[in-house]
Amino acid sequence: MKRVEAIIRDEKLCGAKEALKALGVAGMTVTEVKGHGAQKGITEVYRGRQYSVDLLPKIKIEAIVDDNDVKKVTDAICEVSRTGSIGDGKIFISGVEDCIRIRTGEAGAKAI
Amino acid sequence: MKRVEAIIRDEKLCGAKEALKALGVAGMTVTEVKGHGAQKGITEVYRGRQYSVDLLPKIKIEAIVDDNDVKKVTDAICEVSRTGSIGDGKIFISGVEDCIRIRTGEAGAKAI
Amino acid sequence: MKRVEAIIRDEKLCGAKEALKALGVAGMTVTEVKGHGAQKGITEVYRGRQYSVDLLPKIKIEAIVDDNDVKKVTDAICEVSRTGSIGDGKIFISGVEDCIRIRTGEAGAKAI
Amino acid sequence: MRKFSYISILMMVFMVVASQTGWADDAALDTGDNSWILTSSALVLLMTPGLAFFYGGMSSVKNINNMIMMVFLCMAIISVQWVFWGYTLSFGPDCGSFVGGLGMLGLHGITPDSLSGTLSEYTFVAFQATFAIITVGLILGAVEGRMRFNACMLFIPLWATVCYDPVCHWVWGGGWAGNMGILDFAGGTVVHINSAAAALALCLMLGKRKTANIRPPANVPMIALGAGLLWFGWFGFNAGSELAADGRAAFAWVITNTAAATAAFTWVVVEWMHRGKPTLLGLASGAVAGLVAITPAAGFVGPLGSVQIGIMSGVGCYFAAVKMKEAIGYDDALDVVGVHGVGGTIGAFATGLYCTKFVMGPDGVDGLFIGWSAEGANQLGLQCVGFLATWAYTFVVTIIVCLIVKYTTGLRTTEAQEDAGLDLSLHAEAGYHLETEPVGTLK
Amino acid sequence: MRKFSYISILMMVFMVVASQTGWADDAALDTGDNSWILTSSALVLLMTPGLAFFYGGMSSVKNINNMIMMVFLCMAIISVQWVFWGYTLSFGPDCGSFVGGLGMLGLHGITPDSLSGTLSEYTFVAFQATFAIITVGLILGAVEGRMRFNACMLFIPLWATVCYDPVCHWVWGGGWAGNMGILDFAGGTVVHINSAAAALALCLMLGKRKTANIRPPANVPMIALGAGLLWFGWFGFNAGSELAADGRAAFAWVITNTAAATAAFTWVVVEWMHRGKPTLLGLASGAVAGLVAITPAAGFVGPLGSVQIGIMSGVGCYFAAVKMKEAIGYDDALDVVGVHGVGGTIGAFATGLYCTKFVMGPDGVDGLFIGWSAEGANQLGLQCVGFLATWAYTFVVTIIVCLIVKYTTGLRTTEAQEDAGLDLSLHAEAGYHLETEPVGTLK
Amino acid sequence: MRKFSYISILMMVFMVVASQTGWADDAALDTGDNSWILTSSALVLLMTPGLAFFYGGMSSVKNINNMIMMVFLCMAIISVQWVFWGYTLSFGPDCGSFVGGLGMLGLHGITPDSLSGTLSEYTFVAFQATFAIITVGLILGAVEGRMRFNACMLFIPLWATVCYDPVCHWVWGGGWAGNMGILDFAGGTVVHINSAAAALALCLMLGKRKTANIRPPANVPMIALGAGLLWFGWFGFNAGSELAADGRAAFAWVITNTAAATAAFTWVVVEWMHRGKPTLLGLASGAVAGLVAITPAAGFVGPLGSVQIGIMSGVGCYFAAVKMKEAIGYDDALDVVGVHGVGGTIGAFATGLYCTKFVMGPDGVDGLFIGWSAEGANQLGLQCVGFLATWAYTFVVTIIVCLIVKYTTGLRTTEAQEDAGLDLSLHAEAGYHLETEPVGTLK
Ligand SMILES: Nc1ncnc2c1ncn2[C@@H]1O[C@H](COP(=O)(O)OP(=O)(O)O)[C@@H](O)[C@H]1O
Ligand SMILES: Nc1ncnc2c1ncn2[C@@H]1O[C@H](COP(=O)(O)OP(=O)(O)O)[C@@H](O)[C@H]1O
Ligand SMILES: Nc1ncnc2c1ncn2[C@@H]1O[C@H](COP(=O)(O)OP(=O)(O)O)[C@@H](O)[C@H]1O
Repeated sequence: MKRVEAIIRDEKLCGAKEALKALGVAGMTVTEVKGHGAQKGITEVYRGRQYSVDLLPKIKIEAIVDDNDVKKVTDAICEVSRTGSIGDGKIFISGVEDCIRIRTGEAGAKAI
Repeated sequence: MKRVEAIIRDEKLCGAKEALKALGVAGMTVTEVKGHGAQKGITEVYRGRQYSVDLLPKIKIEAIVDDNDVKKVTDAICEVSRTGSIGDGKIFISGVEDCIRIRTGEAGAKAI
Repeated sequence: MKRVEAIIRDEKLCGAKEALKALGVAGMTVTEVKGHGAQKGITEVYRGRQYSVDLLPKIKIEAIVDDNDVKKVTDAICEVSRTGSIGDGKIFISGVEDCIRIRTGEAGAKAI
Repeated sequence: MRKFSYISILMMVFMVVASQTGWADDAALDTGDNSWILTSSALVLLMTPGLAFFYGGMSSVKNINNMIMMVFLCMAIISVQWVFWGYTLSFGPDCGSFVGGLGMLGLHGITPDSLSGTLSEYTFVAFQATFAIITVGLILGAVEGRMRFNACMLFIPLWATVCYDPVCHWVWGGGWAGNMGILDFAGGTVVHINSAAAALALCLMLGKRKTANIRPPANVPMIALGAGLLWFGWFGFNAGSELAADGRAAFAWVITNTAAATAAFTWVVVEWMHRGKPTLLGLASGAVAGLVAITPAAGFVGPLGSVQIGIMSGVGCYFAAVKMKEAIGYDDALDVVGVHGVGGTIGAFATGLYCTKFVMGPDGVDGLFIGWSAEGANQLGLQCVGFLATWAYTFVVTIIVCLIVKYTTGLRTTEAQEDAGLDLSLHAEAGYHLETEPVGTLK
Repeated sequence: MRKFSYISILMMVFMVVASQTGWADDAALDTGDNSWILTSSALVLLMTPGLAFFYGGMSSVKNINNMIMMVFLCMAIISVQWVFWGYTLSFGPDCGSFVGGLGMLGLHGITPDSLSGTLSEYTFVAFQATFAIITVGLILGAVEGRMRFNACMLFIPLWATVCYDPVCHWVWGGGWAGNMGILDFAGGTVVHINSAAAALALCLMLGKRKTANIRPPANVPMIALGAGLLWFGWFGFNAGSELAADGRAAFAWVITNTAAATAAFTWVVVEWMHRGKPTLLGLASGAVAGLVAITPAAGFVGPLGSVQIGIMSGVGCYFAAVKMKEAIGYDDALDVVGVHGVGGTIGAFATGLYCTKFVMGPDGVDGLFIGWSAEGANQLGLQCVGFLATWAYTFVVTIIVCLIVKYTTGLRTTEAQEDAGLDLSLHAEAGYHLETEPVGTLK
Repeated sequence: MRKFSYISILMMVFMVVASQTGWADDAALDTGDNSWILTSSALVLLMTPGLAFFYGGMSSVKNINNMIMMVFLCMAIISVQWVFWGYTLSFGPDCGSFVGGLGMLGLHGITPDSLSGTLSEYTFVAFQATFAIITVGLILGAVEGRMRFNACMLFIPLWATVCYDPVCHWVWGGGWAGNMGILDFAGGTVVHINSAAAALALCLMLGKRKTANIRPPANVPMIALGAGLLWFGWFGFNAGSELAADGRAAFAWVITNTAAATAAFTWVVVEWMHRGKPTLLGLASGAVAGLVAITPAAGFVGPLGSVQIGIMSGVGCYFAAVKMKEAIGYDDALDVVGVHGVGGTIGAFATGLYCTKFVMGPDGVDGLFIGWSAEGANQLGLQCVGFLATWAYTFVVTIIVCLIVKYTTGLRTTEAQEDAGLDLSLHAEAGYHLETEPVGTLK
């Protein structure tokens, strides 16, 4: 079981969500985050003072998937989320030891 | 050391928090997330247009606990968060290698 | 590759961000979370009713870094985030298996 | 020519006096008075949105639209009810001192030229409509998060018809209360006690919310917005109730402002002493409490009286909202009983203490604390009769209205709806979408 | 002395009548009337911020400042345009029944003592300025999230000059429409149809938004705030349009309120039946639809007429906003065409159906449904001429204005700006910073 | 009977004139005038909540309740202070040209029949109370996020008593400034310079905020709401200051609106050129700057003068807020000095440049740029005396007031409180709870 954690642009959420659904990955958890990377921030202006925002709004999608789904999931996310300019985001993959479905108490792969 | 990450219904937060406290697990971190799973979304209506929200508000509780506390923690969360209908959420367990308490600089199990 | 996850006080975000930048760790993801630990909550008052908030606003910084950067990153965060009073927060370290840069499709260490 | 010039001068004097006061020619419209009451009507109408924000800001974020919408619904329903039968039930030819007759159904017989004193009668219709609207709106603060919306749609016109219209007639329309000499300048009894008695009955019939659904106010600045608009509109309410742009209207303006300010300050101080912190919600609540309490008294008491009424209402309503509710155990969500019921009763009572001929003129009454005379004691007795009758009548009749609604549409929402929040479950409409990314799809 | 006293009495009567009505002395300022219209001017001015919140609340959160700012910009630009040349183009000496002459450029020749009826002419200037401002503001609801800000700065004064000022002159300034007897009490044609025709042209010229940029309303309580302020201000709009504080002004007040309430209620019911849920946005939209539709009719129709106009506009505007837009396929973001165009047209038409001598006096007209006479049919025809001419003229002229703007500053923002949201991309200013931790550095 | 009819006609003319103008009978209340000033009083009162939102929206989200509450607190305190001793200190019988006597403590001796010109004296009391309230409120924009709340409770009545009341007396109450002929139509000196001088002193005494606690505005739409309510209320402020519903009031209405609009537009353009982006905060700030600058001049200058004052204040206040503050280095959080101080000074000065007999009548003065005469130069000198005296007096006296407060309650909050935000640390009350899940437990 792996955790696929993708940090993508705000506006790519819909696309990524649909792509995952298309792959049959129904379960996902989405968080509003702020990110900082190679991408330059933006500057806001308030009464002549400049407010440099270097943490930009991003979306984090977490999906816990079977080990052999990882590749197709990351590929799908990459495809829909890529614009080619800086700020497209990253995907991190890490291990998950177990999963429990609260409703039924089932554990392991069938609970994903 | 394990990370127990439970995604539960909004309204179950209080109960889960109390349950964890009762077990002596004081430390926890809570995030507002939006989730998608087997649960059907809701539909909002604005001037006759339908807005289908398929990412529903959920609460993520993360608690880093000792390896041998995992079972009782997950059991407790399951118990208080279960309603029996779709959307109850999931618990994911993964490994954590180290923990540092910023205030004191202590590391390892005693820092949890 | 390791995930360094620091839960710190709201007001320490700026300092931590600068410290990480100074170390050359450009990439980081920040989430607003609510935390509960040894720290006592605060009490709000509304028309004579007391509202005890025991989940306090905290900031979670996640940075995926090279294995040999972990020490200096955690040290830096500890240093700028420490006030010495309860509520300073914690740092958790866990393993990450892979990382993909969406823009280029690169994977592994060079994608961090 | 002596005689002639003598008469001329007399005439001149008479003319000027007449044209200024309208005394010689009672039946003429005074554009100044009419202008002020048209303005006042608009001000009082704005109080209803103000109330919606005052209540909405105090609601849980998942019920905020529902709360605002229920209050706005009163504007939509009562404005029409008033034109069709509300006005005539309130101000039509008296039937047994209890209710107005049906002679002016649909505003029948009122032309653009009809007068009511120095006002156009339509000005009077407009002004009074806004009072009927807000009275019903006030009730709905008690029901946050658990009343069915169709129940609300039925309750509003029903209650206005069987409670507001008669009580309004009693006091202002030629009914028994006004005839007995009970004083209610701008609606302490008609508006505030009336709505609070109904709120008490309604929240008892609805039952309590689950503790988990009792939440801190979603939006405190919105409460302040509501309080600001209420304070502003209340000048129309109280100074407009003089129905003329004269010195007494100005007097009522000052008295109203003084009482509101005193009560706001008092609430903050009491809260500070009692809970250790002064709050903006407290300041806003105190201002409203003071405005409520001065309502029946605004044209009858002097500046010092108004300060004392302000202090009494600040202290009284604070403890009513904070302690009495808990002690008795009804779930009046936003403290309609505590603020409007207790405040209105304090005001009605205190009118009998502080009313004074200094303001009311020689035909008026000196209240108990002013004249220390039988006249004052008598007036105080009358005041008690007035508010006790209203509390009793409205409480009982509202119970009946609630029963009717209960067996027609049902009163209370399901537990699932309450947990999910009424905004989504009843209206499919969240209050805010302040996140920048879309979480759904628009079709 | 018989004769003498006889004359004296006659004189006395004359005096009193004269001083009360201003009949004997037409050229005098009536402080009551002037007071009401000064107040009304302030009320109508407040409608523009009200509109900004009504529109702003409906916008996506990333365009909320831009939307509010565009509407506020109309206050900043038109207030000055009006003083310099707008007033004279609208109300200056007639040129060919089409536009006013330039005799009062910069308000030349108007002194603080100049009168307009019983008002100061400056009161009239002020009152009319507020109408010009809001008309332009109304248009901008159609362009959410995709219009360049400098285009807006050019469009506003240009459009006001070539569309608002002439159409205002046609109807109220001595132009052909008023002379023909077309009835428009407070601006159904001048304000609402005019702005809706422009909105249609402008949104066709701008093109559609990307679906991903069409978002649910950012802030529904803010919509309610806007609707509340609009309802409040509309009393100045409609009852103020009588230009006196008389009975007909009061009548218009009541009629306006009744229609707004009826339409609000109707929209809620229709939405409930059609979509299964009643919404606050619907209630607010219905209220505005009713206010729009009653605008041309407020001083001409009776209470029953106003209820019927309320129902017609509630149903009509609902389906126009929900169905017609989709069917035809223009992207009028916040339904200016659906609410103001359709509502204004319904109102202009219905004025010909329901206008009545009961309100208008013996020189008035009984509408088709009142008198069932040729006079009524004729009036209905006139009404159609009025609104068709306005739709056609304004649509065409606005297309030309858009072309001029397009080739000067450009009309539409880039796709990147639209995706990022206009608040950040055009104004470098986010609507909200409600998070407690700072995410950036202030320099 | 010739003679008789001759006299009759003369009499008739006299009567009508008399009844219309009140000339023959100075001591009568004019309901039209009274209506307008009652309305204006309500409008000006609403400016204080408006100001609270203007300031609140600009604050950091963790201080938003505190900021709103401090401004509302002025309503609660000054309304009462005014009735007890403020009014008499300002408008009581003159003592040495410096302050009013104590003859009207507690409004002693003012009856509902007392007149002030054609107004009820209570109307005048009400109107002036609202000016005193907002002046104190204005100061508090400078202290965001660092003033103790009990300090605020002490500062407000103290400052009003030793600064507002005397300066008000100087200019309007029969004091030296008014007697010398210094012109201040609606309070450029009394209100704006007065509050700005106090704000400067107070923020110097308080010291600067930590950089980390300087945050972008929490809620820009709320700023727009505040600006909208201020603009609306300002018609009461300026056009009401004529104290009659006459042509000059209408004139002041138009002049006020024009200057506000011009300055709003100017600020946007200047900001665009200077920073590359026009902002809504800028538009709102510009409008307020223009309203401030036109305040002393509204009843004295013509339309062209008002446009020029608008431009001067738009440019001047922009650079004062953006550059001067930084250059000098005081931490005036929300730019009270930049907007009200500089704007008020520009307005007071420009009144000497642009005032004109065209508006003021034959007894008036032609300003320097109008008449290019010694009279104008002299007036300009007088204007400078007026604002310099106010800046100096108020700055010094406010320092003393601050010292008194400092050694009584303390002025500044602790660093921990500032970091946590004053809403939670002083009031135990967060501005918003917009999250749907509860994070705590209500007891
Ligand atoms: N090492 C990292 N650890 C955690 N988050 C990261 C890391 N690197 C990047 N991110 C996240 O990915 C987002 C995009 O990264 P960025 O470097 O701007 O773009 P790109 O991947 O195109 O170079 C950042 O805003 C941040 O949220
Ligand atoms: N594979 C997954 N990865 C990440 N989050 C998941 C996954 N599956 C479920 N979730 C989270 O759990 C929540 C509840 O899941 P859902 O399938 O709706 O209910 P149930 O567990 O009762 O079948 C979802 O809203 C989502 O946030
Ligand atoms: N075991 C844990 N699991 C997850 N988060 C934790 C844990 N312990 C502490 N935290 C997080 O760290 C924050 C600070 O912890 P706290 O115990 O209050 O302070 P300190 O580390 O100074 O003792 C908490 O608010 C919580 O968000």
